[in-house]
Amino acid sequence: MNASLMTLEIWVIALGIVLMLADFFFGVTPQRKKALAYLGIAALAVMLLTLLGSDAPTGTAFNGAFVQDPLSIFFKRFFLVAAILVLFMTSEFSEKISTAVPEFYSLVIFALVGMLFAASSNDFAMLFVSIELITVTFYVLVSYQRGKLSSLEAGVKYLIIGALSSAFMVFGIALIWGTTGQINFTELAAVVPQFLTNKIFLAGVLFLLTGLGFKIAVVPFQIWAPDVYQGAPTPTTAFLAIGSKAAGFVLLLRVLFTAVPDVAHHWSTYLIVISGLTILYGNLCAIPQRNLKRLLGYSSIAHAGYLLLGVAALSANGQSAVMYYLAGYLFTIVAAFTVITLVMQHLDNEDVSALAGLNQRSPLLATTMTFAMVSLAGLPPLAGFFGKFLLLKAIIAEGPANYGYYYLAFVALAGIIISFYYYFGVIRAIYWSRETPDLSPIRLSGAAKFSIALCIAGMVWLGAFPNVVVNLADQAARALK
Amino acid sequence: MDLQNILFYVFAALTLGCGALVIANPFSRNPVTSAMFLVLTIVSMAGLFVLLHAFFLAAVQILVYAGAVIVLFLFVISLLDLKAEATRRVKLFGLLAGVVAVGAILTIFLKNLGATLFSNDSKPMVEGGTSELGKVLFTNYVLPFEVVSVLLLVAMIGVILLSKKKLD
Amino acid sequence: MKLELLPWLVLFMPLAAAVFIALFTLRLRNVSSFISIGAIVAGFILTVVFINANGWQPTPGESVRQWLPVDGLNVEFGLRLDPLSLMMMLIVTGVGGAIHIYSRGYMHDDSGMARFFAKLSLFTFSMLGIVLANNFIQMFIFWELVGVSSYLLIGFWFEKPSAGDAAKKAFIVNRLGDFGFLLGILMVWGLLGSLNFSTLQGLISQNPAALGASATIAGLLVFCGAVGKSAQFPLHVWLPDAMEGPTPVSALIHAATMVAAGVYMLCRIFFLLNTPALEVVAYIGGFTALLAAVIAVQQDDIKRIIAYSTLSQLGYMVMSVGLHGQTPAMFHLTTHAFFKALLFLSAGSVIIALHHEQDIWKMGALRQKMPITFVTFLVGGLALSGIWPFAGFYSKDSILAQALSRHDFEGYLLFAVGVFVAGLTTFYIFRLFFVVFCGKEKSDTASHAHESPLVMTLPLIVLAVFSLIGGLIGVEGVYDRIFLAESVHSAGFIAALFGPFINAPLAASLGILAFFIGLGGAYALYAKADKDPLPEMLGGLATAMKNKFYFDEIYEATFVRAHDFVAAVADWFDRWIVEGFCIGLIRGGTDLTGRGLRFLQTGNLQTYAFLFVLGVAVALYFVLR
Amino acid sequence: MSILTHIFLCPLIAALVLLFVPRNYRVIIRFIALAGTFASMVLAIKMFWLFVPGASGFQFENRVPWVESLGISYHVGVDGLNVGLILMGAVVVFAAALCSWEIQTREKEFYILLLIMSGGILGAFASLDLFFFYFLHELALVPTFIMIGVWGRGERKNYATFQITLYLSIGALLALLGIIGLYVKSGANTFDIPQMIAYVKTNPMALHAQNFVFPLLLFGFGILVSLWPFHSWAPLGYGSAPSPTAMIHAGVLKKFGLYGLIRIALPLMPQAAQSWMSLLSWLCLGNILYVGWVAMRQRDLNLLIGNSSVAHMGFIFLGIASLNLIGVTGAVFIMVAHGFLAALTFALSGFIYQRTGTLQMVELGGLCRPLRFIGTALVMAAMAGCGLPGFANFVGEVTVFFGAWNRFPAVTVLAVWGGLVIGGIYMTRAVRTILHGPVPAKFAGLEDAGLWRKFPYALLLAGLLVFGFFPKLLTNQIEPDATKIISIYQQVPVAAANTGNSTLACVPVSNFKAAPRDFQAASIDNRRTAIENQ
Amino acid sequence: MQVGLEHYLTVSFVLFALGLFGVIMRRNLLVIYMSLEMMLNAANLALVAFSRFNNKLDGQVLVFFIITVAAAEVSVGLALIVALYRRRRSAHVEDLTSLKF
Repeated sequence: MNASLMTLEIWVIALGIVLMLADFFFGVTPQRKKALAYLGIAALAVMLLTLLGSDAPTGTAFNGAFVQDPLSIFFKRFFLVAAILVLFMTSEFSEKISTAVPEFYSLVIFALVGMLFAASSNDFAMLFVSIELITVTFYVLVSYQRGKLSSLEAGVKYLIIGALSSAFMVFGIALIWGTTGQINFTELAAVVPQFLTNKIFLAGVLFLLTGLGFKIAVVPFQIWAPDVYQGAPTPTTAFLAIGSKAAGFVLLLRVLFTAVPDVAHHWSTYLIVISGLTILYGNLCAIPQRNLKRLLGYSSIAHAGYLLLGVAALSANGQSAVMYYLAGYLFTIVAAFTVITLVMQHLDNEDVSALAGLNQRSPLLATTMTFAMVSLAGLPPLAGFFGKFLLLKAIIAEGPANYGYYYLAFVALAGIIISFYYYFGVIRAIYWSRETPDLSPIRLSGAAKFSIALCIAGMVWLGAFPNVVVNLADQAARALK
Repeated sequence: MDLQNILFYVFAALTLGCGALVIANPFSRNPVTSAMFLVLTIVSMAGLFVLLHAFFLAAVQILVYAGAVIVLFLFVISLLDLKAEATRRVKLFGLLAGVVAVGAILTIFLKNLGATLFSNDSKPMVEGGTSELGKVLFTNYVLPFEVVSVLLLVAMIGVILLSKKKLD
Repeated sequence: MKLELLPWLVLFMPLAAAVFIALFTLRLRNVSSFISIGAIVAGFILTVVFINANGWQPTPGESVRQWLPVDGLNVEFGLRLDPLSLMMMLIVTGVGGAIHIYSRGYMHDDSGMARFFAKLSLFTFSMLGIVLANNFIQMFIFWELVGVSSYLLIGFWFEKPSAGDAAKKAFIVNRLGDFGFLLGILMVWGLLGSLNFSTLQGLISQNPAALGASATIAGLLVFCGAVGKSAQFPLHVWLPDAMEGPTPVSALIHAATMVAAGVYMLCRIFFLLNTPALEVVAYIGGFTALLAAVIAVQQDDIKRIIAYSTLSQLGYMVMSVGLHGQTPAMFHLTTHAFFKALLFLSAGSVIIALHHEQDIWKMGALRQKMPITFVTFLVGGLALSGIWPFAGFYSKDSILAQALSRHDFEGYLLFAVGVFVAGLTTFYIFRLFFVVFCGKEKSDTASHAHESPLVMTLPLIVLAVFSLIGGLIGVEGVYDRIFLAESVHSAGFIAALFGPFINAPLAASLGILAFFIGLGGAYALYAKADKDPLPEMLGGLATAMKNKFYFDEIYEATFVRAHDFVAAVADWFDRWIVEGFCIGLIRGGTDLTGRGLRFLQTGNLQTYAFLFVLGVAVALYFVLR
Repeated sequence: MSILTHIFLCPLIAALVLLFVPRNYRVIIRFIALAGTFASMVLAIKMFWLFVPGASGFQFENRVPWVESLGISYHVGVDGLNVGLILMGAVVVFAAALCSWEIQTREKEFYILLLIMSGGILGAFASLDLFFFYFLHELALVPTFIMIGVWGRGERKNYATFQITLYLSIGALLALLGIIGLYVKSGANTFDIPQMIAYVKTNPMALHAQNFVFPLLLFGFGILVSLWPFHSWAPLGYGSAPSPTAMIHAGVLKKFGLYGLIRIALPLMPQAAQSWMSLLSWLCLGNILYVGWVAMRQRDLNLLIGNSSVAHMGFIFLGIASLNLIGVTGAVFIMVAHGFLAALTFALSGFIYQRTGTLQMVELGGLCRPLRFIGTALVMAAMAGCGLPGFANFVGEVTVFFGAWNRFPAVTVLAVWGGLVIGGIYMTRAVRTILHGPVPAKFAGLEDAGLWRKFPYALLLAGLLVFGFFPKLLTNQIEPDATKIISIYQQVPVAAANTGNSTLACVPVSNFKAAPRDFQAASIDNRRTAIENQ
Repeated sequence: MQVGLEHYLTVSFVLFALGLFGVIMRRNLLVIYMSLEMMLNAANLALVAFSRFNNKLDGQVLVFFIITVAAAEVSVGLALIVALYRRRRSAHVEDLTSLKF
């Protein structure tokens, strides 16, 4: 047993507890609460640099239940960066929560713990508990603004649909384990070929994927996403859109390609169809959307669809594309939500029109939002472009095996084009909307500027010099085999 | 037919019957009734657990579910005073759609269950006693166990935060 | 200086002048005019020097630069120097020079004189380019350039809507001809793989069937270019309208040079035309001659009458080419350049004197007031009518003789047409003459007219002299050198003077007879007339003639209307089907789908759960099927 | 770093500098933008000057690996195909920067976008790596949309923005699919174009792969170039765009698709190209004839110019479709020529709009009188537009006609009709209504362009005239490299392309459609020399 | 007839379906939540049955986790419902439709 592989997780749990307890000793002034967030950020940054440096150890622990390989390291770095950025956002958002801010920080950290374990989990028990840790934390995070009905409503919706999917997932795990008798992914893979005709086993896999599909919001399990994105506090939405989704993806990758690779190949057509439907649904529904967060909710469905392209490709290239895309998506979506947080600090609705005149109120925010939208739309030179490029490449490479991939590529294309419409709508609202109700300049704290700069840098760096991340993702994808 | 089999059918019937009454009680739509039938369901399921030699889990089932979870439910029900809302009509279309969807899943599943052969050659040996379970739990499953502890912590924080009466 | 450079210099000096004026001296009227005149006069002198040094070498000398070499398409920029082109150069620079000088007087009061001379020089350059071209593409290039410079010159007074319209019309109609021309060129190139005239000629003479079955089509397509540029039926409609330009332009372009380019081109590429094609050419020429002459009889605008006469004379030339008579055609082209320029310039002198009055029925009795113009016009008229011993007589006679010499139906028919048109020509030109110069003043402006200045009359006199002797100075011989390599007769002056009567007595005598009939008719009807007596005599026919047989209207109703109609359909299709329907449908469909799909998101948890379960059910169905 | 890198980095660096200039320093902003574009123009001219026609391989090459695992590298270089395009692009870009004086609002943003657009497209033309090729084009494309949306004019501005965005995005994405398909299917495992071509020479792409990728590229690029029937964005977009944007887009950016077809599609997928070209030849008639007719109906000058620019694309497509050296050379030639021309016309219409406030042709008239220089320039532009000799367009069009004649005679006939007659009609009509006729009283006092303002027009005209008078300057550079591309078609197995069966048997040259002509030409050459010897 | 795995699984799945039906049909959040608990229990039953017939204890351990997690989830969920009720005075799904479309 090699428990030292878990150093990071232990430190993060400790950090969560410290943040929670710090409330008692730190006092309650808003500045101090912010300072707490910065403490957490600093701690996470230190962990990111020391524990997940280039020579992070790999191996397995707990009878193979916990695995530390390039894939999990990639995702752990990813989650840490996401948590850092979300904490920045949270610290800006804290005025809107007004109560129990340190607990919010610590809940973010605990959700991060769940994600870190998810990245490393290699059996169904770990999968279940880590996913539940994430989900339960998010129940609380989503309904955190108790004063707002929408936050509570979103919480309840997330709760019920989440529990429903958990039930399916649990049942699925039961069926898989019951038919095969294997609980460890690696061991399961060895016996899967015998069970390819076992309908009960297949139903189990399907139910399991249902649970994961809920996390990453793919059709037909996408329905909660817009409501919850809209109602939840903005930092939660961001974390949901990036962290929770990524956790879903890392587990999906593990399950599909480590645990049941044969089933995955068996089901390539279904994956194709689902991916296509998700892309279309997200993009089509977003067209008439005026609420910014809801819009991003729909767009996150669409992006889940794009990401599924890489999964559906069933190739190492596709998996690495998924990871690269997620990395780009991280900076992009966090940038967008950070802007929303900052702009809508004193507004109750999140209508697109609230962005009117943003370029005069704060050129930096306007630029950031533009960058985010351009990157989401997948235009050069930002991260989104190269990500989509890689995904499409992965898809087309598989074309000869299954012509469905070609159709899927066209569907993805249609989706991308539709998405231009609403992303440009946002840009248009910023730069040339008719009504400019409020032109007061927006003041940005240094931390906000820093996090925005980080996001922009991330987008540009990934877009202009994708080499590093692509190599890491390739390495990670190889670990799946 | 031996006693075990008879008991299985009894418990199964009880489980399912009470389960059905939880969700669709023709006489009462009161959540309290549902909760009470849920207790019955869970208790009769504990009976099934015993038939499967999962003694510890049967106990846990009754303790945790009937003893804690359902009590929590009842507590909340009485806290919320939900009587007034208990009698809303079900829309026919909704009913139909629900029946179709669930029925479809059920049929497909049962059909395939019937078609699947489980190899039953080895005699069931496993005994779900406390010590056996504990051994496995604290050797192979210590990590999820620890993670669950974090989860419980989170749940605790969450409950406190959500149910605090004042938004300070 | 190397002799070879001289023609290049002649060619490019006008271009240089045009560019220089456009860039630097647009505000300096006199300087500009001197530059332009200097360029063309120098060109004339250099041409003469070159001919003196080089002689009339019948073998074509070429001076070639590579211009556009791509694979099998090797376009050269070369000068072909044979008697044909050298003679044309003399005409262009000589007659053109006279007209340039005349323009200084004519345009004296116009504010755009510098601009005018720039355009004139550009035109000269283009025309020389056609003349000197040694290959099809080069000729086509200058062909187009001539078209555009004519466009610019016709539209010189662009603020007059009619001028703008006329320019546009000329350009488009010319383009129609060019369309055929270019296709012809493509076809010839496609079949023979070369564009160079000498190479092509060599190929064809080596193997007359080289063009194969498409020989006739190719020839006729190339002929289309001539139809456009030389304003042959059915593309003749632009020329009368082109009289909207200043009179020197009419003289230079629409009498002496540009319109002659078609004929020149036909002679240049004569080897491409096979018998069926030539037949068509001949008939078109004959018909144009007839049609234009008939129309000219009922025109009232002094310049339009002369324009129609130009058409008619061009018809003669084309007909002559069609009858295998390149020498007569070129001969007539040469003399025509003299007397038609003379006629136009004299008319211009009249117009200037009457302050831009062009209606002949508002003139009259100008004989006393403008004696020089009177004389020169008379000379021009006589030359046009083709009375011995004026230049026109010799050239026209040689055409008629050519027709007769064919001894077939075609020849006789066209001969008859020629003689009849000769009579008509005399009739309408003397109708004009009598109405304008004789009789009594028919308006106030006419009574206050006075003679033009020397700068205008001097060119008139020079041209008049040439109109008189043009038939006798051996022009024909020069042309014969290239067209009939073997017999180069150098007859004496007297022999030349009476040559036609000896060589083709029938043609000469019938021609003279036609002249007198025409003259008599004109005198009887118009010598004292105040208004036109013909409409009463001819009725509807006169109206039709006056309205140019409704060609403009027909074109309006067919070509223009058809194009506009197709354009309207295309536009409609573009607006409603491509843009409206297809795009609208896709866009609207997407939008509607989006809006519709959104309603799945009812906000009701129950619906959500149901959809979730439904999704599982469907997935389960497919997976476990 | 090669001079090419400098050429396209100059504007981008200027854009970066502009980011940090306060927005009210208008003069400085303009100056920086002009300096950036001017520098790149000077460098481009220098490059054109130093370029050695027919040298083997690429010149001014520079290669830096970027993403090794995918075989993407930053690779720039020029050969005869793009050297003229880069020169033209740099000149047009500078002219557009000069013409940007008409922009009065949010100048800083405008210049930044303009510079990004400029740098992007110049870089795209210089790129020899498929990825960068596409990437830089997209980089240039996006600002177009924003510029039309923000600084556009007319009441249909929003619709135009919408349409142009969607169309061009669709086109670009289809092309992207094609490019990815190319990478994946060629098996060369590199995005490097020369390497791909070399690889494909020995390992031709499978036929089904070609037939999947080629139409993607054809229609993807086709949409970018407004191939009929995907053209309706162009007139509308240009009609609404601010003139510098229209100049760069119509002049330079639009050539990308055509360049892509020649650079990528033709050499890599010869069989598919063979089978798709006859369709293309008919589609290009849609551009030449149909759009020409549409142009005849336009009442708005910009729409007319836009439509005519679409119509001109047809000639280029025809040249490409003819798949022989003459046609392709002509196509490249028109690409350069049309760049100058489109930029010139849009600049002029922008000037007229600026001065008169309208582009409705009925409201204008007689402008040659008050606007002498502009009027003259517009007449020249119109003449160049209807293919008049002396301007570069003529050379290109005639070359294309010659190239296409043997392969598609019927199409060529109609194309000549479209070029000579229909083009002539709408161009002279426009000149007649706008420049000729009496001057409306309100326009009598308009002020002509001053010396400085004249400069961009003169520059563009000079471009047109220089290449119109001395086409050899360009054809000598194009031809050797076009030969390299076309040479594949001399020995290409036609089999499946025509007959539909997938045997890749090598059919002898004589079966190739264009071959009889070449054969004939050769024999004619022999005869010609025989004659000359006599 | 010997009661085998199939029987248990059938019971388990019918129970699961019942829970599912409850989630879809019932409007009261609490009852929906109870139905969800029933579904989890169905999974538990399946696991225990498999555990018995597979001769492995892992299934039972999983059940243990599931029960724990379910308890935690229930507590959070009920707290959430209570908080909602305090704001909205309702625990019915029809009243939770402010976020839609």
